[in-house]
Amino acid sequence: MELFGLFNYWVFALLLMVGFYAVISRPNLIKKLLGLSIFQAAVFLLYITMDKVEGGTAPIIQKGVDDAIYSNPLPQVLILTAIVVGISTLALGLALVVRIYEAYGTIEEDEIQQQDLNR
Amino acid sequence: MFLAAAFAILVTMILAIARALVGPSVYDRVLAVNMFGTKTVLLLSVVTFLFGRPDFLDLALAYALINFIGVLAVLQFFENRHQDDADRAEDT
Amino acid sequence: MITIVFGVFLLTLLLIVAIAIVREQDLFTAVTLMGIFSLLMAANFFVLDAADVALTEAAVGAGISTVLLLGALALTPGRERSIPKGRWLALVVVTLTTLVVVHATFGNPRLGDPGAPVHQHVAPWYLEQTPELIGIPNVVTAVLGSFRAYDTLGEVIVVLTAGIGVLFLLGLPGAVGERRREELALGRTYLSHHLVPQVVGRLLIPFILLFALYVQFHGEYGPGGGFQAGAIFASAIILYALIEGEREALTVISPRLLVWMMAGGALLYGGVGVVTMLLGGNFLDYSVLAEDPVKGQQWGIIVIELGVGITVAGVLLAIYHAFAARGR
Amino acid sequence: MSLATQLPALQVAVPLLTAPLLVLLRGPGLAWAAACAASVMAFVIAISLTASVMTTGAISYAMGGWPGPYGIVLEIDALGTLVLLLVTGASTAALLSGRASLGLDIDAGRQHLFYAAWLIVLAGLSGIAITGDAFNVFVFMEISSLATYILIAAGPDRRALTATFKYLIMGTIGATFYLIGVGLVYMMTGTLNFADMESRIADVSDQRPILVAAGFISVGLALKAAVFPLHLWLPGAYTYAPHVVTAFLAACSTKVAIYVLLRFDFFLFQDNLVGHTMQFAVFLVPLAILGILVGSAVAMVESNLKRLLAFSSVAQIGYILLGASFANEAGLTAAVAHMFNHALAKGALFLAVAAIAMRVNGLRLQDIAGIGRRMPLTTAALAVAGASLVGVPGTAGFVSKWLLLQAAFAQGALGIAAVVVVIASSLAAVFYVWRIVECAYFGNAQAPGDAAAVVTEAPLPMLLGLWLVVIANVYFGLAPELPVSLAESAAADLLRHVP
Amino acid sequence: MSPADTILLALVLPLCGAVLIGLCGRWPNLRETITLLTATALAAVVWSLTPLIMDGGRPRLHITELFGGLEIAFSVEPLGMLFAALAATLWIVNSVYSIGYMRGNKEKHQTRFYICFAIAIAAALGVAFADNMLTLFLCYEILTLSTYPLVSHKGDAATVRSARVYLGILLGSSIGLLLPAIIWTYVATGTLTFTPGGIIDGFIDGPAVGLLLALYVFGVGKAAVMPMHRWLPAAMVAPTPVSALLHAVAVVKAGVFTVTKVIIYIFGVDELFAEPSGEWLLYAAAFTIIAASVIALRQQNLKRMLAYSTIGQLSYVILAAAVLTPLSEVGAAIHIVAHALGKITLFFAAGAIYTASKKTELHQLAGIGARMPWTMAAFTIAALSMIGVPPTGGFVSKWFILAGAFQTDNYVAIFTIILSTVLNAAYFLPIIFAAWFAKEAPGGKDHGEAPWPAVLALSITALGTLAFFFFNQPVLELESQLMARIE
Repeated sequence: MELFGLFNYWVFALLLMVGFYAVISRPNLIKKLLGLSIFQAAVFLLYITMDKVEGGTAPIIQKGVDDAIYSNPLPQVLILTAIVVGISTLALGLALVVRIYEAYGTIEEDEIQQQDLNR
Repeated sequence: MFLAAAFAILVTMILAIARALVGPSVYDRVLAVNMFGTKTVLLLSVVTFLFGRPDFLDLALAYALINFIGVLAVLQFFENRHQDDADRAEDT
Repeated sequence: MITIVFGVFLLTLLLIVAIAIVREQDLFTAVTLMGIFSLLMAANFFVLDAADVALTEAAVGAGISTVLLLGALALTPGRERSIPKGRWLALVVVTLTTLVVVHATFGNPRLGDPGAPVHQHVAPWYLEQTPELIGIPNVVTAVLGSFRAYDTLGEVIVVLTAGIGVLFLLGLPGAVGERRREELALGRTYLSHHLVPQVVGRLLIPFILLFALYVQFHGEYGPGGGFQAGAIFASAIILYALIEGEREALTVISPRLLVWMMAGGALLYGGVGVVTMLLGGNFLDYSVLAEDPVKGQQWGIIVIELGVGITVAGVLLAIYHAFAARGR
Repeated sequence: MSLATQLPALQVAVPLLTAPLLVLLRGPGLAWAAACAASVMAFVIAISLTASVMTTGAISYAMGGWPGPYGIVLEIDALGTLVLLLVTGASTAALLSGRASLGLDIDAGRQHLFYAAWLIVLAGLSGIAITGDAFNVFVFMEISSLATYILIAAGPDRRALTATFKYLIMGTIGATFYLIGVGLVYMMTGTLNFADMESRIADVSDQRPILVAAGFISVGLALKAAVFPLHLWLPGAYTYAPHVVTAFLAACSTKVAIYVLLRFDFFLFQDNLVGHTMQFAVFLVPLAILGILVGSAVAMVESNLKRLLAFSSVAQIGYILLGASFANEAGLTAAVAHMFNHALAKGALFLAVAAIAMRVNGLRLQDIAGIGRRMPLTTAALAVAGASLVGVPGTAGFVSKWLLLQAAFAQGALGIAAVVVVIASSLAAVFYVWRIVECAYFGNAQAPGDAAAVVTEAPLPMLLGLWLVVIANVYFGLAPELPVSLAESAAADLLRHVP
Repeated sequence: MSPADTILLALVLPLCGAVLIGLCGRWPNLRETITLLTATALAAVVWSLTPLIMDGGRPRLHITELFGGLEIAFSVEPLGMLFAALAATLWIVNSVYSIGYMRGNKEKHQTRFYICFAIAIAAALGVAFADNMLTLFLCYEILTLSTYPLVSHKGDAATVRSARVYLGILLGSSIGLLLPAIIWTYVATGTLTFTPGGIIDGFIDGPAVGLLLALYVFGVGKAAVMPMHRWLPAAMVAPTPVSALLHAVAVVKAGVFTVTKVIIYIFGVDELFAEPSGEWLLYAAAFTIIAASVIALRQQNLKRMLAYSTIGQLSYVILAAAVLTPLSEVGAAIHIVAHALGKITLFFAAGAIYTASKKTELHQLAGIGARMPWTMAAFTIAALSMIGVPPTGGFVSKWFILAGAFQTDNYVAIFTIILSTVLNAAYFLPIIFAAWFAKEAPGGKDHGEAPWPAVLALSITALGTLAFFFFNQPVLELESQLMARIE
């Protein structure tokens, strides 16, 4: 059972690599962005896993409860920022994909390269 | 009690995911996603009580609202795509 | 113990969904699965005591990013071209890296271990000092809004940058008067033709907006804050656009206003920083804003959260409109 | 509290808060003027910060009044000010001289957004240079990266879009790797503050996560810094970005990533990883050498001017890493000085290219044939900046190449190999710079009546900016006191952290 | 004016001249006047330093300190004084000649030509006065770069190709070999300042000395020690005044001057003498002398032949320096002067012949002595000096070198000098003979002497060659200071 305490980290590693695999092996640009999202989500998991304390609760201090154990607020703050960064990157990436489709007529990376080579 | 409910919800979540993965038609998937959203809301509600922080019920509310918007977006996407396909069929 | 069981369960589902997303060739299905992925992730965050993050992940992952992905998909081919087999090299690299990382995890503290270094240093200080120095219950908001306000300013700028980028690349819809007629001529339909979503939507929108305000101003006391509020607010307007048409949405909040919201929120935030400097404090040191430093802190946090909310709502809406207008 | 003590915050705040204002502005002229004003102000702040760091030593500034490690603390030392000077200087020079060129690439309706993004890049890069907080580095890295994508995507060619997309993917992976690394370090030390991390990292019970963190951080930053073989995004991005943007980015953006890499390596990892005292040397020397050789070799055969210079950048990044990998005072001094000097040379070269591109169609070597007669001042600037890149004595490039070779000589057998590599790539640089210069002066101009016939000198602001940078190249070649003394104290700073 | 100011003036004067020339490019007469005035003023300034140096003064001018004790600084010592005086003086003569040549051949881009020329002279003076190896290197590279436009003056494809060889070898060798040598020296000794007796003693020894010497000698491509000589024939595509002043005097002499200076002030004669690993230099120089002479023998083009002759003669200086006796070092210094006077005359003559008759090949020269008596008389005198026949300057320097060689019983040097004298004679005498006594080939162009400035110039230098035989005392006195320092 002790080992299950590491399960989150293993899922982090696997998710990371699932996302990474999609990014490097898929020629479709939207698929790459999806992969990138999974890739980033894995990191969120890593951070949030750290914040948990056994028997703790969310770090919102309850009035009148003195002996409460609170989880670590810092990773949560960091991940809030990271989520925002993720959605911003996704939005920008999607805008680029739309423009690329308008310019090339395809969003498959190898076909785009082919077109550039043929010019 | 809450624990049992939570597990029951988890099981239905598996079912919803199975449908979303298997398909076969798009409508199955949309329905599965919608259902999954609902299950999440339920799970959250149950878990708040399980953890003794019922003040987090807000979250479940937010999920419900957002889930609704997501599904509507999917529907509109379909409507438009369907329309486009129809236009294209007419053109040719 | 319960946490671990829930965690194992949810994370296994998460992995399955993730793999399915990568394998799925129909991008629309992949995007819907991405919605499930986000919900699962959010549920998992909640189980791990990260209420604020769970709220954000749900609003962003299941809401906004689904909408954006669909917006982009509407403009591009919906199916991935089937790829030839033989990406073995990528698979090998990925497997090896995974093994290395998994190996290293054996040196990590176990989930929930109270003796882990992260729980010994810095974090306890936040938990102890927040009631005293800031005087609000939500420690996450305190850290976000004051202790690490500089990061949060950066976060607002990141959002703003994304907005600038999308506007730069796709442009904002300008005058919308003619468009509706064209749309009708093309036979485009909105969900307004469907009675059930329309009625439910109209009923819900005021509540969603109210809820957004609640999340905005209740962020000091419960999960939530400017970013989540902005995202929910934007969702409400997007819902309005979905059921009534973009033109209607753009008459409610005009493109010009959107731009002002984008920039205004960031300026509001930065302005607080400048004011604290003028009052003799360091950048973003809210203590100088009022006689009582604790009151000052609270004021500061409220104002900057408002700034965050305005910018986020403006940017997300602008991005949505930019995508939506591109295809027409 | 006087203005002087607020300078560290203003360094970032001025461009960061001018950017939203620009979004509201209408009219490209006004936006440009405001961007210039902010950039000049940032440059002035950077200069005064440098002055005070050189006289009184490192400065720290507690954001929000919260002391480290609880709040975010800005830490400005010699290395940081050097990077600041680079970033703000490059931005100012490129903005002041680049208006006309940018006006050709970007339509007027979108220019205010472009300049806003430019200022955000400036703020982001400066933010990285002065922060003392590991996560804050990530935030500002993303700020600058996202804005950089906008700047590059503004390139007129459609390939700019694909190049940007590639950069976006690789840049995000790099930043996320960095974030993972920081997360792991945080997990084991409980802090994000550099100084605090440094004091706690030695006591970490299990070194495996730290080791993996070092790997993730190094790879992530190496991606951002375009260290060979992770440089794949760089040639495309530099080639298809608007020319002035290339001048700005080539001068400073990769250097900022190297700066963070150096800080991490010397503050945290060097000697703190049991059994990995000199990971820099082991991992980076081969990469640096390969980067130098491959970059130079490709540059020798490349015919597109910007691509050629981009590959030369890959080689030059190799120089910087080579110097750093010696992990001693001489080597680090050389590396840091080369950051500065290479920025001067490359910035000048790309500005010259921007000037040429305003008057000539296409940037292949044959397109610029005979340009020396039509644009004598621009071509002369190109030649001098090229000399600096080669490392001809009397130019800035010579100083750092000298320092690098001097450091290498002191390294024994490995150093001799490094010397040979550096010399070989200098000769390659002679070759490719010479190809450009010779083509510009002696190439056969196109037939009369062609576009070249009406080619005239670049506009005055462009020439002024260009020559300012070129003169800086010569000035710092003959009086290199400022960069060298900054580099020396930066090297001492870095080494102080290695027991 | 202090001597340091004089040095500064000497360096800045040609640069100011270059600027003025550039400004007056539109008025050729004014432009040429400025060139002449600058040259004259410069010669006066440089000569004004001689009395001080003769008295043992060593003025020093500090410009800037770079880092780690490295500085840009200039100082004057006998060898540099000699080289500077030579370059400055011959610039006047050369300017006169240039006016005749450039106008006579209606060359294009004359303004650029004069500007680059002035910069090159400034750089040559910089090399002469350099106080340390870094300053020398700086000026050395400026010299290379500023002469490139002169070499590629014509601008056609063949010229550009040759110019590329020129630049490639000079720049490549200096960056690839000389720079590492300098940095090695600096890393080992911590200084680069030229010091009588050398600086490496006690820091570098054993075979490393030989290696370092090789880096220096081959790194200084301008000294044209084989196999670094190919740039010199390639540079012959330049207009003749360039070949005359730069590739007989300023550039090549900068090369051998640098090598000599390195041997005397970096290695130290005694140190090098005691170290057998440096001996190869003698053989390399000997080989270059013989090989270059043999190749010169086979040339058909006059200027190319002169180029190979130059390569051989340059290695005389290297050889003399490598003999490593005080007498031979003096011989090296004197040979710099003697060869400069002779070779500039020869090039002037070649240019004059080209201007007047467009002839460039050796076989075309039959009977030309009758048409151009002044030119060919000068040519004859200079050629005899190359061979070393008294009463010409060439005899004096060969005498000293031989004397030095006998001092140490250096039979390699003795044998080389004798053999090369024979070879020199073998390729110069037939030309002289054909020019004066053979019949002109029929159908040639009817022509007389070249424009008078050209003839004036070559006559002056030819007289100089003769005069140097009789009035070499000041030079000897000056350079014997070297001997005193060495002993």
